[in-house]
Amino acid sequence: MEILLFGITREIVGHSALRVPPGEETLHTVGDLKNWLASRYPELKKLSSLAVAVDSEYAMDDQPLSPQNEIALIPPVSGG
Amino acid sequence: MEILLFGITREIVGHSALRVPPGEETLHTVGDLKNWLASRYPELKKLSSLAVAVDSEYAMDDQPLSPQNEIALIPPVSGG
Amino acid sequence: MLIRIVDQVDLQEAYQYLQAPTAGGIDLFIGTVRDNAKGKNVVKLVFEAYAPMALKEMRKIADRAQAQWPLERLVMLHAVGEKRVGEPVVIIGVASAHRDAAFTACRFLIDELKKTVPIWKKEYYQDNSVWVNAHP
Amino acid sequence: MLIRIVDQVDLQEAYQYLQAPTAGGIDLFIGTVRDNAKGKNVVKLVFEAYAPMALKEMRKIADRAQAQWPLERLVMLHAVGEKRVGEPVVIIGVASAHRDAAFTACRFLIDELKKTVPIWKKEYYQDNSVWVNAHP
Repeated sequence: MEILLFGITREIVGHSALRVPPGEETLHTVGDLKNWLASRYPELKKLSSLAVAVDSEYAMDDQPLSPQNEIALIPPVSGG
Repeated sequence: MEILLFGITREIVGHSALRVPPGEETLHTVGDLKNWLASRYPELKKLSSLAVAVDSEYAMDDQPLSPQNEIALIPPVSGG
Repeated sequence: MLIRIVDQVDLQEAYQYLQAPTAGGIDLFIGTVRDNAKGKNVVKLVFEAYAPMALKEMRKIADRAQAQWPLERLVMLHAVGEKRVGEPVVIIGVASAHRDAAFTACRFLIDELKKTVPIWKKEYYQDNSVWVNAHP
Repeated sequence: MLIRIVDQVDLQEAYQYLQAPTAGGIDLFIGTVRDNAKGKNVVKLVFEAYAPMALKEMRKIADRAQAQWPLERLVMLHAVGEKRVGEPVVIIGVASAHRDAAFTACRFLIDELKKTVPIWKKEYYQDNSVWVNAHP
């Protein structure tokens, strides 16, 4: 499963995309993914907010994930 | 005393300016002028409103007039 | 402030004038000739101004806006003469540090312009013409 | 509607697109790079977008605006990349028969864009830089 990273999340992780090892079979939902990321990158917990987009739509924590989805981290937006 | 005319007042009077004969010594104020005009050009009474500008400022009815002033009729504006 | 009665209003001129390093938001209002009014087909409009007084009144409105909101730049341009459907007639522009003031002041300027500035519009339809607002 | 993520936003492009014979009022909002933010001197901004999702979110906002107000034309252009002080970053434009809808919809579009569209801005000052809004 690959996760696209933008803005400050890209800088925290150090890459513009993050590969979740296939062994991480506990990542069934958006919420699971968030927890997994927070434990590996504690800096993410300091953000004002952190959303996840699944197939370029904002997703709720209980949304299931599959390797076919395009997943992205959405830190607080600041366009305009 | 000369009165500048714009828009529909120019069309009602038929000229872009109107000369008040020097004999009309009763025209001491803006209000006097309005009454004099209304009696000569009854069409003016049908307008939604009719203001008078003295030296390019909106004037009240009790404002005195002198031949040195630049006087203009201001029918309802419709700019923009 | 840039306040003018002109034969043709120019968006690029307005935008150039509104440039300011301290401005984060610019709001521009452009009034254009619509093809219909009260259900009638409009062929053209003709605008006439009492120019010295119109400029004075526009400046008064601009002064009121600048007293009320923190504005960096302010533009009011109004055209006179014959205008066809789609042509711009009036451009109001405001630059401010934040967008709230820009929107609010721009709206104020066009609303007040329509109330007090001695400019008149004659609408020409297929078969007749009328001075807008003249009669109740 | 014209909705784009571009390297440089173009006011003339937006204005051309907003032309409509049925429109009497056009409101254009232009967000520009301000020379200061929270008291610090800004040297430049760098914008980054998750483009496919940003375009989707912009279209959703545009759809909501068109459902709410009678709009003739609608434009949303947002720049990405490095922008210097004074440069335009975002252009929102709306054409409507009457100015009330144009102002209200334009304001709605820029307000909502700032809330939901996945675009990020990094502010560069003399000595450091920060992702805007990232931290509480």
